[in-house]
Amino acid sequence: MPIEYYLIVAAILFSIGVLGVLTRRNAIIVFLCIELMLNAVNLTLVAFSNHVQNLDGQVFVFFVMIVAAAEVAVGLALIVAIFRQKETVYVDEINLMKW
Amino acid sequence: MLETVLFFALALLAVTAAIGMIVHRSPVYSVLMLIITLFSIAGFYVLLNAPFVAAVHMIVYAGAIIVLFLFVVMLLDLRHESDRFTLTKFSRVLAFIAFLVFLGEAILLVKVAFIDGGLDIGLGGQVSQLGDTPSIGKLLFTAYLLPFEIASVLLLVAIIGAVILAKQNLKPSQ
Amino acid sequence: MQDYIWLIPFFPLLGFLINGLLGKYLSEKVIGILGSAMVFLSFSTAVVLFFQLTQLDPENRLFINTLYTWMATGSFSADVAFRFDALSAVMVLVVTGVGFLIHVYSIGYMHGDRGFARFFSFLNLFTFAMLLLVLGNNFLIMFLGWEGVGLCSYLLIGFWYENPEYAYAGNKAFIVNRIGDFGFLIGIFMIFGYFGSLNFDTVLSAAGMQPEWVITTICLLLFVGATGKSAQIPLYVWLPDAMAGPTPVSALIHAATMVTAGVYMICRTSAMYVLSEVALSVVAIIGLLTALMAATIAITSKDIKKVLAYSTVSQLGYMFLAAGVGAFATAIFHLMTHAFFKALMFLAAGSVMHALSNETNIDKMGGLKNKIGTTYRTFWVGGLAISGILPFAGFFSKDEILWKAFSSPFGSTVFWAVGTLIAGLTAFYMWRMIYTVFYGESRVDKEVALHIHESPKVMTVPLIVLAALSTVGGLVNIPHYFPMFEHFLDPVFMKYINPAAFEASHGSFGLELTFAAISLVVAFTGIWLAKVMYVQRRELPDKIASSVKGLYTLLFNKYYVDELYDKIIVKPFVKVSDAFFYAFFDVKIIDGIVNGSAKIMDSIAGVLRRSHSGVVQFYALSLVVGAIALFGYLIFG
Amino acid sequence: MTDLPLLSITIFLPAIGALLLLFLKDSMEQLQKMLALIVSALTFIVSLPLYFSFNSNTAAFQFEENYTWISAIGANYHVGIDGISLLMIMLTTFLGPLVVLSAWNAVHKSLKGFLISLLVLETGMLGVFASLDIFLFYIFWEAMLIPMYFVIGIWGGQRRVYAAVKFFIYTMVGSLLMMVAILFAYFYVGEQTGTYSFDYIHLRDFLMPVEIQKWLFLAFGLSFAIKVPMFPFHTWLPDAHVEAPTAGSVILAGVLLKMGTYGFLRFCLPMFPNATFIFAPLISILAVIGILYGAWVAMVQKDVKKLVAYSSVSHLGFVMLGIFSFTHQGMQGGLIQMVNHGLSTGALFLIVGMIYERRHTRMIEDFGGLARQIPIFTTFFMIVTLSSIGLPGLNGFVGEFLVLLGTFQTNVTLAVLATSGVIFAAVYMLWMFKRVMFGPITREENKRLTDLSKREVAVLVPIVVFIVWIGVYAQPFLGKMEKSVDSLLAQLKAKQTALVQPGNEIIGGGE
Repeated sequence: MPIEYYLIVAAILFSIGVLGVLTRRNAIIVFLCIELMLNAVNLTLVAFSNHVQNLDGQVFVFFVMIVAAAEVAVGLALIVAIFRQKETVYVDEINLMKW
Repeated sequence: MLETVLFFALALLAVTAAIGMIVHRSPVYSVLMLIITLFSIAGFYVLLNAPFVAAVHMIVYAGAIIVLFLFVVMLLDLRHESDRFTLTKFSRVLAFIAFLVFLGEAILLVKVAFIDGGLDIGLGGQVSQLGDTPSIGKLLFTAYLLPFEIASVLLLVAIIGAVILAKQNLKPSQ
Repeated sequence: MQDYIWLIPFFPLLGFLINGLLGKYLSEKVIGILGSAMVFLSFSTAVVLFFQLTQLDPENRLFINTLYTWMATGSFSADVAFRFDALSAVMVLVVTGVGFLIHVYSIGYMHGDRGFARFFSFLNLFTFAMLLLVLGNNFLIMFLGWEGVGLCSYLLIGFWYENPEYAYAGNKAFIVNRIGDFGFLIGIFMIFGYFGSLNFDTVLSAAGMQPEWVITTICLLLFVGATGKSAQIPLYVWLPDAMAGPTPVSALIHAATMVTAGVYMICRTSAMYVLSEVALSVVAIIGLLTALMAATIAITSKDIKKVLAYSTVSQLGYMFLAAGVGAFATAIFHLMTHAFFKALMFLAAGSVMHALSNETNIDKMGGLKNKIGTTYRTFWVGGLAISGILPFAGFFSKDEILWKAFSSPFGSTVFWAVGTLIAGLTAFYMWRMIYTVFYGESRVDKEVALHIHESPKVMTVPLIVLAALSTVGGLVNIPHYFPMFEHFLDPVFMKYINPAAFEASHGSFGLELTFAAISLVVAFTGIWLAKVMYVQRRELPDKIASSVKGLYTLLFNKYYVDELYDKIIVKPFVKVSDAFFYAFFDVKIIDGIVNGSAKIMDSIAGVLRRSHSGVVQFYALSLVVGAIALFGYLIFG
Repeated sequence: MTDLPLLSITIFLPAIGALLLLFLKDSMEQLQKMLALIVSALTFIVSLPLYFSFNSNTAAFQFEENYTWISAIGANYHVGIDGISLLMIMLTTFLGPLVVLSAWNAVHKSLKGFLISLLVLETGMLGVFASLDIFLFYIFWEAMLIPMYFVIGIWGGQRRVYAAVKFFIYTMVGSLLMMVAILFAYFYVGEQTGTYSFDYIHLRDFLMPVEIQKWLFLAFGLSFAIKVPMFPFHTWLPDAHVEAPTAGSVILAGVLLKMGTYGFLRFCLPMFPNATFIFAPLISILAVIGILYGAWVAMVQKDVKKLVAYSSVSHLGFVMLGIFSFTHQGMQGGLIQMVNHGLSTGALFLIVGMIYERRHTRMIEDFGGLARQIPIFTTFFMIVTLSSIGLPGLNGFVGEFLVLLGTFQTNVTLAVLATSGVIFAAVYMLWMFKRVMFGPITREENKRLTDLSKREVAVLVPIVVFIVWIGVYAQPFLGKMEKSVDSLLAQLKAKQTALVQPGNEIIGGGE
């Protein structure tokens, strides 16, 4: 299968992820979309690794996963902490940083 | 031939699941949709001769991260969200435009693939180098040893961070 | 004895420093004696030098004494140097002689005044500055003295500074003088520009080589300075207001010495003036006009000192007329005689005011003839002298001017005719004042009349001496028989002028006698008219005044000149610079730009600040937009 | 005696003094004041041999010290003085102790900071006048800004922050332009001659083509014009002066304003001679406008300090006119006028400061009839006013006379207009003097005014001595600068003809 198809699918998934991040109010859903975007990137990595016949791409996917895992851990902890204090998870109500 | 059929099926599945995830009203269903997408991506990995990555992917993502999400969703028992999209109409329109632009790029890639005869950046080496476990393992512990160690430190930090955040006894501010 | 000239100005300077610094600790007597002694010392040095000067033969009667270089840059160098020749000898003797008498007089007049020490130190400073002016060997030292006397007149006019009008008068004097000095300064620059040096000998000897227009402009510029200092049209407005100062000041500065500085300057640079017809005629005409105008105003003036002030302006006009027709020696002669009798009359007026506890309005005086006898008699002598009655000084000097105005090549019959008319007017307004003050019934109000007393000895003695000088002064220069004064002065003037310029003076000796007779007759008619109007038939002046109502009010308000200047120059100037320059230009335009740019910066920042709305999506969106832009550039760039 | 690095000691002694001040506790105010006074007096004493053993018949730089500093870019610590900068340095060290003395009990808020700023300011100023390396010059030029900003900003009047910021930005904009010009010159000359160095003589002797000279002249000129201040760039001066404390105003008027004119003399004229001749008419016209405009606006001021500030604009207009007349008399007149202005306006600010300390107001109508109340004060005020009017016999006249004499030879109309400035000077100063000193006492507070204390008299007497000395015997000062001005003029003439030769190729290394 020519690599472009994989890239197209990855691009579509990525766009959907972006759309989700920009429109959804619930922080968790935003988090999910970010995960989706990360996976789309992983897909392109592996696609290229296969196309170029070099394993580095796949190794890199590992590291992306590690980072994703760390990010989810801390992110969700944050969301929980915010929820415990402000009773809400909706992103546009958490705007303490307004000028 | 089987491979292309399988590819299109997985592709279709992944995209619909992704759309379902961002559209669905209840967060639990969104998480489930995401799991389906992850399955399809794992499928792609296998198609791309990367069985080890597919395996690790399923374990780490589907197994750990999504479970964590489910756990948090259950913990905060978020029910139906009334208005799931952001308030300002203005940002929704902008978001949609952003989506279209990204699609534009995808289409562009299609143009490159079909009309200009594909990306010829790669060196068409032999297929033998399969993404099997020993070759990736060897690579991990030789060329990428340093990043590997740093990754472990990163995970440790993340764990500590999460613990501290959770421990704060924050009183709800009225 | 040549290098002791610097002693003459040094003594008054010493007097100024001692009285100025230690004045508080000295008693009035000591201050008075010290001040007068200093002037007397410089007078005696001047006399000694004068006699040594006369030993030399007329051609090279000149002492020069250079102290040090004041400043030297490139080709320009000016050093502090004094020059003692016939002209400056006469001036120094007049300044120190009359000055000494006035110093003695002021001991009595200023008795009991809080600023006694300050008054005497300023008087000495004035004498020092005047001597510098007169003794200077280059234009710069003369200018130094020139502004120095301007400063002292400012200090002394505004001496009683508690009264705002007096302080205003002081300011007015200094600023009007400064306008005159502006012209003088530009003249000095031109002189240096074209002659390369400022000292008199080099400049005056090289005067012939310069083109006509250069000489004329320089002379006119210097004349602007002279009008400022010697109160001629258009810059005479400050002199009448200068009467705000104490009377000895008016006597010394505004009658005898400072105001004559202009005449001295023109005589000193006579070599240049003779070369330019235009300049001489301008000097003569302005002198004549000023004399006429001042005489007319003096007729209607009610204040005793103002009358004398306008009379001074008028007499100065005479001197400028004399200089304008090339009779420089006669101008100086009149200057000397005028110093005598005008100082006498001011001091006499001072003792009248002293007697009437400072009353200056002549309508509130009268019948003082026998109450203050000596003052009356000396005033009487002064009146005769100024009207030009035979034996007295005024006759010889004024008559000589009228004769020269007619006979000199630069003069004309018109000058003579108008001059004689003015002589008549002078006699009339002077005797009008004498009769109103000393004759008729006393209009002095009651409590003032109680303690009318004759002034103390220390005031009357100078009056008597001056009266003597006014009578004897004229004999120094009787035309044809004993013109000793002119012979003494002529070498100074003839040194650089070729005598050819003066052959054309016409007119026989007989004509001269007839003119003298005519001027005598005119003077007597003036006195007789005054006697008729102000002694016998008192109602006449009011009747005449009412008949020529318009003219009278015009004269009474001094041709509205002061108000005119104020409205045309001063008021609009202040308003323009306040409204336009400061409020509008400086604050609005320049500050506007500066503050404006600050405001723009502030408003731009305001807009940007709103972008931090705190909504996470917005940040994400800007992130995405950035990414898209980057891709767009990469793909299409 | 010359082995001792005299010049560097004079420059850095105040800075060392500032350092010592740091060790004193805030409570020991008396000790701090004494130390500051001793240090500034010492600087003056150390600078005296600079004046007396200055050999005035050579135009070369004397007391030169040249150590490599940053060899990489060719910037070295190169200081030296000649006729032009000598008087400026003496003026700075002379005013130093007087300023400290004048702020004796005027400043109570963190006195130590104030004294340190004054001393650092003095070092900055001395550095600017003595440095012969443009990089070093620029550093001192900027270093001088900061303490002045603090002096106005912290110890000033009500609107001090606005004034301080305005002062800082005005000067900063100028000096940034100058920075660009310095760098451009550095690289251009370096590239042409091969040696990259900031040394003043190296840059000065290289003759740039007229086009480049024009731009560099404008850049340097703008920065100096703001400092002078020339006509359109002067609005910072009244605010800075009104809001600055007395000591600040004295230093600002006394020395800081001379930085601009000194800059023109040291950098603009010798380095860009052809551009100077091209821009001279424009600058002379601006100078004359400055003279007349400054005088007219001063006439209508309600606040004494603002009046004196605008009079400074007028006086420095004379200096600029003199410098750009390119005649011996004009230039030397300009230089002497710089010193005179420092003395007379410095003294004026001291005097205004003294009545401000007693009455805490600067408005003219709050005064009136003070002459009877405080006679000693009146005599000092009278002498200084007359000196600033330019009365012959006092220092103002010598400067103004020479400037006008020089300008008359090059441009008659401008000289005549400038001479009329002499009248306006008399008008606004005497009018102010009358309203403040003469007339009856209108206000109650004026009745209880105390006359000058011993300290205040001690501050004013030395200035008055110099005012009279320069007025009566100006030759020693003129003699000191004679040779340097001659050589500057000769250079200007030589370079102008050098470049105008046909072919207009760049003739490197003029005389």
